[in-house]
Amino acid sequence: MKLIMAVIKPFKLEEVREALTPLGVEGMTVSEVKGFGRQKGQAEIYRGAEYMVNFLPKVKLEIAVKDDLVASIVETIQKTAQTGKIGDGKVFVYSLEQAVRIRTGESGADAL
Amino acid sequence: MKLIMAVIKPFKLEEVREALTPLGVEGMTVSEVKGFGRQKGQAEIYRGAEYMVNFLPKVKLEIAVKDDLVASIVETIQKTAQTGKIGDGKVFVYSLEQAVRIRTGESGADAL
Amino acid sequence: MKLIMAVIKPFKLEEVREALTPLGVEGMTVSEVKGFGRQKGQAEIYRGAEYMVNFLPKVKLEIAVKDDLVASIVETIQKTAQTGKIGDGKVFVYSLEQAVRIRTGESGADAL
Amino acid sequence: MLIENLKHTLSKGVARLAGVVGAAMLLLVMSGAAHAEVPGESQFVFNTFSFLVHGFLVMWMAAGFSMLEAGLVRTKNTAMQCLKNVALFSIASIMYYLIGYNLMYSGVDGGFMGSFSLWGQDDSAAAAGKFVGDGAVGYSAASDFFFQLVFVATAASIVSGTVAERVKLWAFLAFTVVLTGIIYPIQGSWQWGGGWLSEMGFADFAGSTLVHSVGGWAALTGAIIIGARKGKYGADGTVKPMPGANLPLATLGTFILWLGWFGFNGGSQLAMGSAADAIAISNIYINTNIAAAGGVLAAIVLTQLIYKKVDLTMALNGALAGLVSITAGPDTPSLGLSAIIGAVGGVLVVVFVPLLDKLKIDDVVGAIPVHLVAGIWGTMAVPLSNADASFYTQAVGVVSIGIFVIVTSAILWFVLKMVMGGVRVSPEEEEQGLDMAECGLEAYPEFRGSQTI
Amino acid sequence: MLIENLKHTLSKGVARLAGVVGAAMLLLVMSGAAHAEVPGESQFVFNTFSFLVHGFLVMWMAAGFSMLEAGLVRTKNTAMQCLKNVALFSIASIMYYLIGYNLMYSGVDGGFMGSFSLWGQDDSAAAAGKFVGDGAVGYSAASDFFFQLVFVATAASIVSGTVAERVKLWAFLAFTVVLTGIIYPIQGSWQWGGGWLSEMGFADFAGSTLVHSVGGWAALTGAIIIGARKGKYGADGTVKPMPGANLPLATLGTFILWLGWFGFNGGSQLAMGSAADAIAISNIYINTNIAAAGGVLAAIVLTQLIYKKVDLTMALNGALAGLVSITAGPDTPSLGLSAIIGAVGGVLVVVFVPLLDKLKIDDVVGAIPVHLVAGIWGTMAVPLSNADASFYTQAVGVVSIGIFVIVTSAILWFVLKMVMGGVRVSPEEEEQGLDMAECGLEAYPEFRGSQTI
Amino acid sequence: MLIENLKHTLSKGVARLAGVVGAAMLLLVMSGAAHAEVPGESQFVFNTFSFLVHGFLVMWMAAGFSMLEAGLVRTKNTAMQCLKNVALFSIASIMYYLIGYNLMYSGVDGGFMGSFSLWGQDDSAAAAGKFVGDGAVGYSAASDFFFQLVFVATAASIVSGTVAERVKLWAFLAFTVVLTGIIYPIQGSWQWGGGWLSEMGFADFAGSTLVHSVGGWAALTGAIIIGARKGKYGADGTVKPMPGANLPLATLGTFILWLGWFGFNGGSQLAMGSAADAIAISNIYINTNIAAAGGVLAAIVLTQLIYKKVDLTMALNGALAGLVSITAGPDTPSLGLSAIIGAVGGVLVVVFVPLLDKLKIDDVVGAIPVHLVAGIWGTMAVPLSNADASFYTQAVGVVSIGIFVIVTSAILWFVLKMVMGGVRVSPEEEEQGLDMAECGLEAYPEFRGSQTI
Ligand SMILES: Nc1ncnc2c1ncn2[C@@H]1O[C@H](COP(=O)(O)OP(=O)(O)O)[C@@H](O)[C@H]1O
Ligand SMILES: Nc1ncnc2c1ncn2[C@@H]1O[C@H](COP(=O)(O)OP(=O)(O)O)[C@@H](O)[C@H]1O
Ligand SMILES: Nc1ncnc2c1ncn2[C@@H]1O[C@H](COP(=O)(O)OP(=O)(O)O)[C@@H](O)[C@H]1O
Repeated sequence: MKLIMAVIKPFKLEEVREALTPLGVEGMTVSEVKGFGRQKGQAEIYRGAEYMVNFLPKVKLEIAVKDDLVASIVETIQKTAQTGKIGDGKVFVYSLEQAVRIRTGESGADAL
Repeated sequence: MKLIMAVIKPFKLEEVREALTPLGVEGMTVSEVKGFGRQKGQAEIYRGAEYMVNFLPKVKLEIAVKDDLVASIVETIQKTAQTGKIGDGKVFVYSLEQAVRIRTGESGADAL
Repeated sequence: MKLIMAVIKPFKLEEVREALTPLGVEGMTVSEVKGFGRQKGQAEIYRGAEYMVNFLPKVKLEIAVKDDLVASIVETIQKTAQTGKIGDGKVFVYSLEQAVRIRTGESGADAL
Repeated sequence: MLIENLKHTLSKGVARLAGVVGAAMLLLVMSGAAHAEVPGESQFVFNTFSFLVHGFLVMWMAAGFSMLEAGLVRTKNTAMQCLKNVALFSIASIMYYLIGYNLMYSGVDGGFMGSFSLWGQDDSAAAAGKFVGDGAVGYSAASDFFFQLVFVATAASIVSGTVAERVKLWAFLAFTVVLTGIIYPIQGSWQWGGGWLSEMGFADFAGSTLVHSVGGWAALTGAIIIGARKGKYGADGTVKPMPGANLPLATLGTFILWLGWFGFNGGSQLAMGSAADAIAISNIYINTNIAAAGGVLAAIVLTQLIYKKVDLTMALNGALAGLVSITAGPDTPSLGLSAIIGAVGGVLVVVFVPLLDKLKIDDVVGAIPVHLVAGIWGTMAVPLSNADASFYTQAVGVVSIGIFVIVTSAILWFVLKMVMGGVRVSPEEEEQGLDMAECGLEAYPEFRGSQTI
Repeated sequence: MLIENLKHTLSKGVARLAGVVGAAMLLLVMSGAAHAEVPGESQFVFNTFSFLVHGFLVMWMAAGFSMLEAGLVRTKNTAMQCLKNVALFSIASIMYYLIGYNLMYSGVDGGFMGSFSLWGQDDSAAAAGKFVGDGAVGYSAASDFFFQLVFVATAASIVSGTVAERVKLWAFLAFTVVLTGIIYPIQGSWQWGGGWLSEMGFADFAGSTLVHSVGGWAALTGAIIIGARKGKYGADGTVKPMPGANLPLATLGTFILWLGWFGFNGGSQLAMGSAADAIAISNIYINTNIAAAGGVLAAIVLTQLIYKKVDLTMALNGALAGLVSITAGPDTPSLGLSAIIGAVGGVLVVVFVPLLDKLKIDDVVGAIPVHLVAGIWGTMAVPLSNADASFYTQAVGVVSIGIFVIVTSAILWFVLKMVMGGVRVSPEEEEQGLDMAECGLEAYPEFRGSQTI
Repeated sequence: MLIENLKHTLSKGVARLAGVVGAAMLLLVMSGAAHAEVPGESQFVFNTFSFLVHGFLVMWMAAGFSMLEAGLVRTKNTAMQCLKNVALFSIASIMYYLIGYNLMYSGVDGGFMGSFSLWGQDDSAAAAGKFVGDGAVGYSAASDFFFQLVFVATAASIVSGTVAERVKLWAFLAFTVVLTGIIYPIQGSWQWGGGWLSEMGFADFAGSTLVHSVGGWAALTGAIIIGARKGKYGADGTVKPMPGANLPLATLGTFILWLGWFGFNGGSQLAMGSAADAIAISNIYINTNIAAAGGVLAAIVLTQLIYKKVDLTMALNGALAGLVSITAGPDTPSLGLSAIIGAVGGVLVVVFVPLLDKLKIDDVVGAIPVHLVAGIWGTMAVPLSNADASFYTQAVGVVSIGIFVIVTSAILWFVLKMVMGGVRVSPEEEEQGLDMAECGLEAYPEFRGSQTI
């Protein structure tokens, strides 16, 4: 099992989710994060002082999946979340040793 | 060392935390997330338009622990967070290569 | 590639970010979390009832980096985020199997 | 003319005898001079204008209660709390027209209630050129209706705060229908309608008992029958605080109520067409203001002493308790005494909020200490400055109205329980929050809040 | 004296004939009696005071619109919505002085507009000791100016809500300049300025048509020309709700508007110096109040029936629709009829909000159902209780003003499009939110909100 | 009668000479006609009613300051800011009764202060049938007390905004005790109490200097002595913005203040019992309104030009600066001049906010530019339209009051520092936020906010 963690632009969330469903992704966990990267933040003004907001709002997805799905999911996320503009985000993959479904106690790939 | 990441129902947080203390869990990091899974979101109405809120509020725990504690912790979380109703959440485990306590610079299992 | 995950005190964020830039860190993802550890929460009073707020606000950084940078980054975070007082936080490191830049589709170390 | 006007005021409301005494005494002093300079029609306009201006201030209190309560509940119940307050004001507006006003004021004659009939304006005396004095009313019928109407809504707002976060919307609205259409008007008729209590000499100038403790009793009964919020009290007696989600909103609500109270107490002079009335209203304003100030400072000092921190929510409740305390007699005390009366109200709040928690009576916004406890205190404090009021009669009023409201509202809650299959949402709905469960929307959909962290 | 006063009122505003009828009838009854007791200068003071008090209530509605709209937009556009409301009130204040007032009131004489000139106060009659009656004005010039001015801002606020979250700041402000300086005053002159509509016998006491539907037409035109928010309507006809970020704020805004409406309708009696006027204003207050109540309850019941949940935002819009509905004739109906008129307004809102979405007309805050639809309904409902109004004339007024406003504001939006290179922000700026894009700051910088989760 | 009334006004407040001039000139024109139609007792009622209505509007400004400041501080200090505002209003209410009023008004006689004594109402003239004219007061004593009292609180509110987010609660409250009980009343006696400044011919109709710049000087002194917030200014001169957490609340606060200002300036006419007074008040209303509008538009245009974005917080401060600017003389200028006076105020805000940051004077809400800078400007602008005011005398007033307030409040802060072991919370408490540190609760406990991201 792998955990795929993707950081994307917030307004792409719904689209990505819909694109993943046909691939067999049945669950994911989403959080609001702020990202810092090549894309620089925007200047804000507050009471006459300009300042940089370095961190931009992004959405982070965490999706636990069976190994064989990883490639297609990563590709789909990459394609769907892409706008071609800077700040589109990243996809990371790492290894999961265990997964348990709390409701049933099932574990391993069955828990996903 | 392992990192245990659990996604649970928000109102179970306090109970889970209390159940873990006797096992020797001395720290954890918690974040508010939204989950998408078998449990479907709820219909909301806004100004005459019904719509699905697909993502439900969940709480995510991240707990770094020594290898020997993993089994009991995962089990305790699974038991305590269980309501038996859909949407109870998941527990994931993955390997940690390093841990450092910022205050002291200690590293490895001592840092937890 | 490794993923460095650090939990630090919120007001240290800016300083840490600035300290990492010269090391070659070009991106990171930040989220607001609540931490529970040796540092105990504070008593609040509400309408005559005192109660403990067990979870304290922290900031979590996730930074994907090439292997050779890990040591210096972990050290820098540990040094910069340190106040010497309880609750300074932790740094964790784990292995990343893959990284993809959504905008370009580049993968591996190039994507970071 | 002035004397006639006063007579009229007296005849309309023997009920408010106590309140008029200050003006009456002033009048006696005045009566030697040739002062009757305000023409009758001008008096009529002044009196009417006073009802309208003070009435819109009281109407504004509906916003105050909404904001106070919306600020003191948790996010997940906030939209519901707003909805209840908008709805109850609307219900009161209609019920008081359909039943309430005449039940309270028409043909009470020393008895126990008025008549069941639609209200309709009767301005015939004015139309016949009789503006004040014998046979005249002294103000436009609708202005009086407006002023009385906005009082009714206040009582219902009080209940809404206490039983927040668990009562079913429609059960609460049904309760409001009866409270504003029947319960409030009947007990109101006893005093302001010229019923038996007013004949006994009970003194409640602007309604510490008739409005505030009525709301408070109904709230208390509701809190007991409906029960505490899930998780509020541990089996071991621990109290789990469920902090209000938006304290600036609660602060705003308090300021709105403070402002509205000038209308509540000032307008209850019921007239403004003479120098004596204008003087009386002015005194009422400053007494009302300083009582609120006394309540705030008492609450601040006391929470600092007890908890070593100052609890903003107690300071806000302290202001309101000060205001409720002075409401039974804002016309007779000196400024200094008013401040003390208000300060005692503030102390009562700081004492009674945790006390109710000990008794496991779950009052979300502190309405029982503020409106019931301080309302009783204020009523009993009237004889301190008003020689025409007696502790005995005050106690009779407090107790008889208390019993009446407890009994009728208990019956009502039980009937609603049976008819509606419970007056309380399911535990799951309570967990989820009433906003999602009953409104299907969220008050702050974009600000993620968790009730657990 | 009273008769002279009435005559004056009549001569100033044949325009408001309908509104005066109630008082006039009362007056006929009264005329036998020796009632003319309010001295002329007192009348002058009363009338002026009424304009000031009711005027500040209407001014307060600017805050109501701001809070309503700030609560119903998404976080990322909230600061902008506040800014637009503060700015438009300021623009209205200045434009009405520079052009508007005299274009609306000076020398209309049954025609289509007044004159282009700066307003300046003329209190010479009062200075000459003529307070009321022949040759007198009856109130201070500035108090009248103040009262009329605060009405103008209302119309502009309506537009701001509908086109929220996408219109460029400066395009909107430019639109406001012309709306408040020219469009509103010209059509206003037709009726309140004594122009052709008033000569036909059109009845619009406080402006269901002249203020609310004008704002509504301009909003509708704007919504169509500017287009819907990005992502609001799917290609397949789905409607994506974009819930308002702060419903307690929207509730507060509604209560503010409700309060302000007593000024809006009550002050439109234009006089308060006699018992007849005081009675009329009082009746207006209670009719206004119960219409709002009717609107709320209708919306609550209807959303419960249709959706099995009660939509707070609909209840709030229901209150406002009730208020708009009664505004054309708050003086003549009975309390019961007023409640019904308001309730119909509430029903219209519940029906028209989703209907507009079907038509892909994106009205962020529901201003079109509330101000336009209910405004038309209210205007057409006047003849139900006012014998001097006819359905035909009412329809003529509604249609002619509708056409005028649609045409002029459409032209204006198109001109602005050309001159300013579009009246709408770029899709990226819309995605990002107007607060960052045009204000460079955030309304709630510390509360992270995501529009997507 | 009218003349007597005016005489009275003059004798009570030679202090406000300038303000009366407009009315006086009007009066001269009027004096030929038989206009004295308002009976004395009616005048008394009108005057009293004006104090009450305008007084409650000013009282409402307390809510405005609370919301403005609660919106402009960061989340972690919001509950504290609410608490301070509720508490200071309460303290002012009590101190002004205990010491302030008589120190300001009783027996000043051209001197430097009144007497130390409790205030008590004296309505004996009215009781003896003397309502206006020789030997009469012209209004109820309590109504005047109420109106003066609500002014005091304003001055204290100003300070609270500037020193927010770092001053200790109890130090601030102790400061407020002395400010409202002693400092404000003493300087107030110089002018409104009929002291030396009023004898010189200083003109400050409603308090640009006496109220606003007094608050501003005290705030400036406090900001310097207490120092900037931790982290606000970098060693290298960089300014770290700490954005206000809730801008709709700040917008609401501004609208509340704008509304309240009609009471502030309008009520300062001190009478309403004649057509001349009614006219004067009306003119004051519209001048006040257009000055605010001018301030908003100037701030908007200027921030657009300078920053290419429009800063909402500057627009809000612009409104307030416009209002403060017109406060010294809202009675004499034309509408056009009033707009310009207000616009200059708006410009001053946009210039002075960053300037203060350059000087490392940390003014959290912009109170110093708004109340001090615009207050001085407004005072110096009086001679532009008021022939009885001279630049020299105006400057004497500004400077003498400035020095007095700076010296007394500096001493006071230093004494408090010694007595209380510092007037500032510890750096840890500041980091954590005053809500947790001193209130032990959070303003928005469910909305996680981080000050760092
Ligand atoms: N090394 C990294 N570790 C973790 N997150 C990163 C890293 N680099 C970028 N990110 C995340 O990806 C987002 C987009 O990255 P950015 O460099 O701005 O654009 P792009 O990926 O298009 O080059 C950032 O806002 C941040 O959230
Ligand atoms: N594959 C997954 N990857 C990451 N998180 C998941 C995954 N599946 C489920 N989750 C998380 O677990 C929560 C519960 O899952 P759900 O399928 O609704 O219920 P259950 O686990 O009871 O079958 C989801 O809301 C989501 O946060
Ligand atoms: N075992 C753990 N797993 C995950 N996060 C932890 C763990 N222990 C501590 N933390 C995080 O680190 C923060 C600081 O830890 P704490 O024990 O309070 O202080 P210190 O690290 O200085 O001893 C906690 O608030 C929590 O967010």
